[in-house]
Amino acid sequence: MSITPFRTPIAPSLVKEAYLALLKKGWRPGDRDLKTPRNLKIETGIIEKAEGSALVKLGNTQVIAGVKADIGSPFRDTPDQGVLTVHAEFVPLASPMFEPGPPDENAIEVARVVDRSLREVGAVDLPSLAIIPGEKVWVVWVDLYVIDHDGNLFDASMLATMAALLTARLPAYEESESGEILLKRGTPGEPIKVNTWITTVTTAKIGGYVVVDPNLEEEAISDVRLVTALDSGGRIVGMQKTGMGGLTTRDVERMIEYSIEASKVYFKALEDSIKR
Amino acid sequence: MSITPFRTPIAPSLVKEAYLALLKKGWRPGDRDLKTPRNLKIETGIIEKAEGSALVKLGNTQVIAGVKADIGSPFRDTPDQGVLTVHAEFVPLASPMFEPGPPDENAIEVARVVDRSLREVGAVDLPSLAIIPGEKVWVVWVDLYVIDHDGNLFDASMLATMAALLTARLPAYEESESGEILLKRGTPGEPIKVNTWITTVTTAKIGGYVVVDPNLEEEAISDVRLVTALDSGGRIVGMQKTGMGGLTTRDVERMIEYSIEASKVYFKALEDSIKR
Amino acid sequence: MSITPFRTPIAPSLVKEAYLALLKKGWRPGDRDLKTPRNLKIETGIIEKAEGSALVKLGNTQVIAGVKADIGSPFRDTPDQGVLTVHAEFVPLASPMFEPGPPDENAIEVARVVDRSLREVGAVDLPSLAIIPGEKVWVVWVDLYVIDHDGNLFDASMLATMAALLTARLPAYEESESGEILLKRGTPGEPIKVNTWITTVTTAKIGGYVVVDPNLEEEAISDVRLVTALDSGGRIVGMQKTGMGGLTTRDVERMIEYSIEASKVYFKALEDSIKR
Amino acid sequence: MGGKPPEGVRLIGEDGRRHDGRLPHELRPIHMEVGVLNNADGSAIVQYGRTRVLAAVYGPREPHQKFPLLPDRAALRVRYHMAPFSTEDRKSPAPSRREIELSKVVRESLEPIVIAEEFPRTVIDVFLEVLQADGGTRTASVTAASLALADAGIPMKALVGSVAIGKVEGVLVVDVDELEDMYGEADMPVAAAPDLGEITLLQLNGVLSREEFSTALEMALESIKTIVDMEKDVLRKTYTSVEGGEQ
Amino acid sequence: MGGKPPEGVRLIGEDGRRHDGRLPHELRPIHMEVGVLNNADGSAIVQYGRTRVLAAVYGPREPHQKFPLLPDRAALRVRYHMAPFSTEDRKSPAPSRREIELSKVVRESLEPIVIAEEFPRTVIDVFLEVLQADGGTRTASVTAASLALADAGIPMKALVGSVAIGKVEGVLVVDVDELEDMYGEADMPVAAAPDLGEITLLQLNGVLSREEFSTALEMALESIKTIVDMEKDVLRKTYTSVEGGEQ
Amino acid sequence: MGGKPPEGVRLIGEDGRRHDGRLPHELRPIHMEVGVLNNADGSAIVQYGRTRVLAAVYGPREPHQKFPLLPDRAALRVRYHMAPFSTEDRKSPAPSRREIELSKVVRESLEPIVIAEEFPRTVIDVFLEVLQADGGTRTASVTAASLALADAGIPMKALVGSVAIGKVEGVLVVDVDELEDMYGEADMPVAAAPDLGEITLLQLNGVLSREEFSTALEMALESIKTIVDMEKDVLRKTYTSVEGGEQ
Repeated sequence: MSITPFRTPIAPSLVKEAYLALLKKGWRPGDRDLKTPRNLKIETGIIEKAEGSALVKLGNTQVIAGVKADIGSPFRDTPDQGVLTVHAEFVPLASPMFEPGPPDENAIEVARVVDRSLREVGAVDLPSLAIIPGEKVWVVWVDLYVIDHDGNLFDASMLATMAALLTARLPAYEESESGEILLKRGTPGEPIKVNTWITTVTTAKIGGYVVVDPNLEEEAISDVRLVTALDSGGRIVGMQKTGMGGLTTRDVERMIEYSIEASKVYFKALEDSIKR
Repeated sequence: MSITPFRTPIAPSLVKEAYLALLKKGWRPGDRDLKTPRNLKIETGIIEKAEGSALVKLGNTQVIAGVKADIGSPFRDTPDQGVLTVHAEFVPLASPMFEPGPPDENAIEVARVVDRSLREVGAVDLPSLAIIPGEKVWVVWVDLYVIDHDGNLFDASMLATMAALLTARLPAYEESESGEILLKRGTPGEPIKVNTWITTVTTAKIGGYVVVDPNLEEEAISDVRLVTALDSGGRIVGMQKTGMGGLTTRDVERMIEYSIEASKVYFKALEDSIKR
Repeated sequence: MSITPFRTPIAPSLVKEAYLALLKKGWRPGDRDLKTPRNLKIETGIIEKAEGSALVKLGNTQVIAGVKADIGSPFRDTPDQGVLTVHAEFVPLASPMFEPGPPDENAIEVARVVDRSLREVGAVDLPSLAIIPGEKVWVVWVDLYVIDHDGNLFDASMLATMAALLTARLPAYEESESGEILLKRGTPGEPIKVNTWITTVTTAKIGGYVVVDPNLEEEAISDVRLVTALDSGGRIVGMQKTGMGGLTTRDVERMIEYSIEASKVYFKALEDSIKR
Repeated sequence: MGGKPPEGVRLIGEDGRRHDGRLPHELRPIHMEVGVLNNADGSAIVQYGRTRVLAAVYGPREPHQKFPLLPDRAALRVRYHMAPFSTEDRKSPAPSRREIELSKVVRESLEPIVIAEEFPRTVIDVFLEVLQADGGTRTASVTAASLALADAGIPMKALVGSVAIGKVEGVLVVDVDELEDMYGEADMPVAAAPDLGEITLLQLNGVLSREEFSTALEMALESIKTIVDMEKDVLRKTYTSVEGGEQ
Repeated sequence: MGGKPPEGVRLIGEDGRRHDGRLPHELRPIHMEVGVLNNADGSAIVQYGRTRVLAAVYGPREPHQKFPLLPDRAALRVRYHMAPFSTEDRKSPAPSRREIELSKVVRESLEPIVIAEEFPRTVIDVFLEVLQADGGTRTASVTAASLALADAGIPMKALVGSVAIGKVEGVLVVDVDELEDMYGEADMPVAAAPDLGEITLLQLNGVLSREEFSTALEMALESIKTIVDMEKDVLRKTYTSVEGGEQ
Repeated sequence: MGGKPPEGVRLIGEDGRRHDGRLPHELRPIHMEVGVLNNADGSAIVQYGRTRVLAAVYGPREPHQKFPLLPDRAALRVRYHMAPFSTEDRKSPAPSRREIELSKVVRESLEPIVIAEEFPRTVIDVFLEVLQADGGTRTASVTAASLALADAGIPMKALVGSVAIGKVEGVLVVDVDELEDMYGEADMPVAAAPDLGEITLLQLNGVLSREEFSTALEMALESIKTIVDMEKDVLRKTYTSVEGGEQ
């Protein structure tokens, strides 16, 4: 059951008018042009007890990703592969709009878009997560925790996910004589093999304009958004229109163009974050 | 927690008065006498991917039954028998009164009455659903889907269940060398053995009158209903009083009499449906 | 999510004034002094089909404890021990304040305080509940059922738990040739080994006074309560401040003193109950 | 239902007696008591043999949780619930599909007797807790509810009582217990208000011929009359003694 | 997605045809019918090959359950739901995460076309039941919703239609079925209102180059035009014949 | 609690020091920071060693979901919640029974200090997210809540701080970590408002003699004084520097 949401009354039409006037000149508040993402900080290893973790600050938006791994059984139809699950929670401390409870459609959408962006292109090397193929595999959880919501949760979540995965180390383990796998939590073992770096770039359509990385106010006045998942070679590896409006073919083409450009900024930040 | 329902305001007392006057003459709207069910159409095989399926149209009431089978474990106390489960959903597209969510007491009641009517008399041959007794058995689901509700969901559901079971074919399967059972979905294997044909007949008490197969309006003005499950030999194999009123012994006896008579119409329609 | 509860309007400030005047003289309604628990009756064996059971009447408060045992698997980190679980339900027949549904924070608190009071001191001998260490152990459930709520559910629940455990007999069982454990329900086998007798004593702070075993009205006008778990040697084996107020060190010391004294009354009643 | 009883157990002996010594038309020992709870507006405990049900009635009252009240009468809310320790294997406390159905069926057995029109826009709560289950928990529940409603002073057209008729090794028997239910051929719970001549609950699980059904229904109504007489007795004694004590 | 198709199945044959004989740009046989339910204000059944979706529209109406209504427009409530018997393995009836996401995505594909401003403080319910799933259930759902909304007389700016483009063994194909979805390299569901020139649903699962994407989008819009023409046809025939009958 | 620590780990060394080098009365390194979130009305992060808790306060405000507000004061709503990645084994995000109890206990530790009477018919929300759990998550939560409430400008009678006293190999120790909790003999979390002389949270898991208890309580209150002093320090620095910046 999906219900038309209340439009946050943050942005009455007067605000939108003023905003459009600014966009017309090629600018957004805070001296940002239409194609540039907000200030981006990625910090990894912030949860020492997790196998991998990252805190992403995209403007005032903050998202934590934590990676946990355990031994489990493979899925019936992919016996020789590990299991990767992405889960997102919009905890109520992140926004006055969030309420406690199980993930709503927005949190589920973010988690599933991140998940598909990784999965379809084989970004995480699932076969290498098999320990005893057909029997025991690594079950890897990526938990996304939005802690401050100022718009564009898709990109912040995707970046946090990638940074956490790229710096994750599975727990070391031993095989007992009886064949049981004993995890040595706290002792880092193998990294998780990542085949392809992925990012999403979210663009929003506001009036006739396209902007990259909308903040919360921009989301509120936007007609619709497009989330484009890209690899570092500029291939499109996923896409999700989100929001209530429609898009023309021309909008879409422009949005992809902007997204490919902005993805370079994101990839650069990712690269820097894991070097540290 | 069961709560007195709102009486649907469909039938104010004036309507009931007029209705009773008609009943007194032995008739119901649409030239139907008191003992005759509505026009009944049963179509089988409507969901090709299901093991068995049927669409029942009883007047304007429409119910789909779908049969799915899988391999599972037997119950502890019946290790040598397959498992049969009946589940009913009153999905919201069927009526302005239905809301999304898990089955309410009415849907649960229909499913359980259908289930017991089959189970108590051994209508479905559960021992023949054991593949490796004590270990692997067929787990058969009958899912009832009410898609248009114009009264008497019990009979429509029971008829759909029987028609779907009578025309169901379990998936073919192979046993691998390691003893695993591999289903070949899409390739029909054995039919499900049905020992006894069952139907329910629902009668309603309206004022001093008993009518067979009440429609939604009749249910709304009725005092109480009796669902009588019968086999083709006229034995009573289940019964459920439903609704808020009481019944005299004389009412009950009359209702059973009418039901046995009407069951012949139902059985005939069932027979015709599976021949096709 | 825990929310400040509605104060039951049972006790307007006038009532509290009058009550405090009485406390000042060292008395409570019903000729009870501050340190004395209400009339306590413990009846065991009231549910013949349960492995153990007890009904505790503490004043007008009534709580049933039922013990059920089954064969199950041990926890991974305690492979050589049985499993003990305490669960409490505040069923709606016990009070106009209780609503149907899963246990709320108050029921969960009672269950967890009882559970910890037993667990931390090893009151129930869990190793002796292992049948085949590492594989099959007794899983013992204590289910607390509050049926009439007139205050101090902690003590009534703890006493019922102890009385039920002390008189419980595990079902007799046989090991089949294939190593399966077959329970013979109805035939009592071994008792459950209890290493230490435990009770809780609840004290309440009302104005500047401390009273033992508050009834519902006293709870309503009290500032805060302290639940102290004690063994028969006067050792403190658990503690829980509950309610919205604060306590001074002096309050706490006095409450413990009163509690140790009152625990003797409880232990005596327990002893009497299991002799019968 | 179905299957064979445990070794050594004969459902119907050569003397025509049942496994617990009862004759086919005999009820189990029945115990009834009202006013057993302090908080509830009305309460009762009813035992049919080892089956034990506690009933409490609250109301007419306004419900805590908002839900649509009825403009022309009190809504009846009935919860049939089994204590986790009431059954052989521990019962999960979450309401099962069976409990949901039985709550409805028990409510509908009470609807015809409660004069709900006197209290529009309120709710009358009937809470039933099965403390021990040994067959006939729904029938004992109806009887307990009837007593608790009376104890709460809810106006009623008549008292209602309930019993299940079984078919065991071909013999129709009154007030089946768990063993007879498990290995018998049919189980037919019936509730009725004899003073109204109305059947308010009627279910059948199992197979009966047309004639057996009529006989079974007659047996049920006869036993229910006995049960309702017991209810009247208990209520009379309770209230007489209370009034006596007040003089 | 990914993995190899079952033995003997060729996704793209040497003649360029797909496993079911279709050419890359060919839709599956499509069947549409409106007014198939009696209670709903509007209804439709849509089949894309073996995929079968039933849609019902209720409203504008006041919802049973309280929830915050919108002061300036009707709220659209959309439920995409799969029948338990619609899939190879029985689907649990509890809503899955996938169904929750698709309900949102389908709702957002309808928001741009429904003129909701005419009915403030009401709700328009769109219930979608997947009766059989063989690929393209969300696209058939959008098409069915469009028809059911029209059948319910809800004012709309335009009709919407939907189809998924796939990439199978390197070839872009129209209206992927389950097999092609499972073993193909990409699946891109698109919904659009051709008369408005607006894309209202756009998802991509899988990998496409920049150029492939543009081609795929063009193919989608072309097929959607065909589908919306079919919708118009069905609506015209239905309402003409009804009106004819009424004369 | 109970069991033996892992090989090579000595809970109390011969030098009287604990496994991490602390003396019995020593706190772990404590870090506090306020105003760490942008949306919340008040926020704080508190670390006790590796234990890390994030707190946010919203309110006084009207709640989204309807629930009965209090006519004479603000309702305090507290949620103690653990992030799935905060624990050794991933924690399911559904609230556990432990989290439900701790939410209550933490709320009750704040009730005596919040001046809720100033905001009748509103709610003050305190959201606690355990980001990493290494023992003492509830005590760090109380401290973080105290800071976030102050940061939100909620009027308070006093600040509250919290610490757990443990008994490890017979020795009473301050601020137990996870290892000490797991293998120690007792764990006693205490919260207090030193400026009021009030204990607002008091739990004991494990066994203490009458005398040990009194000593432990005294140790707790002493450490809490230190912690509350740190809180004051952080608040003073934060607000001084802000005010300074504004001049």
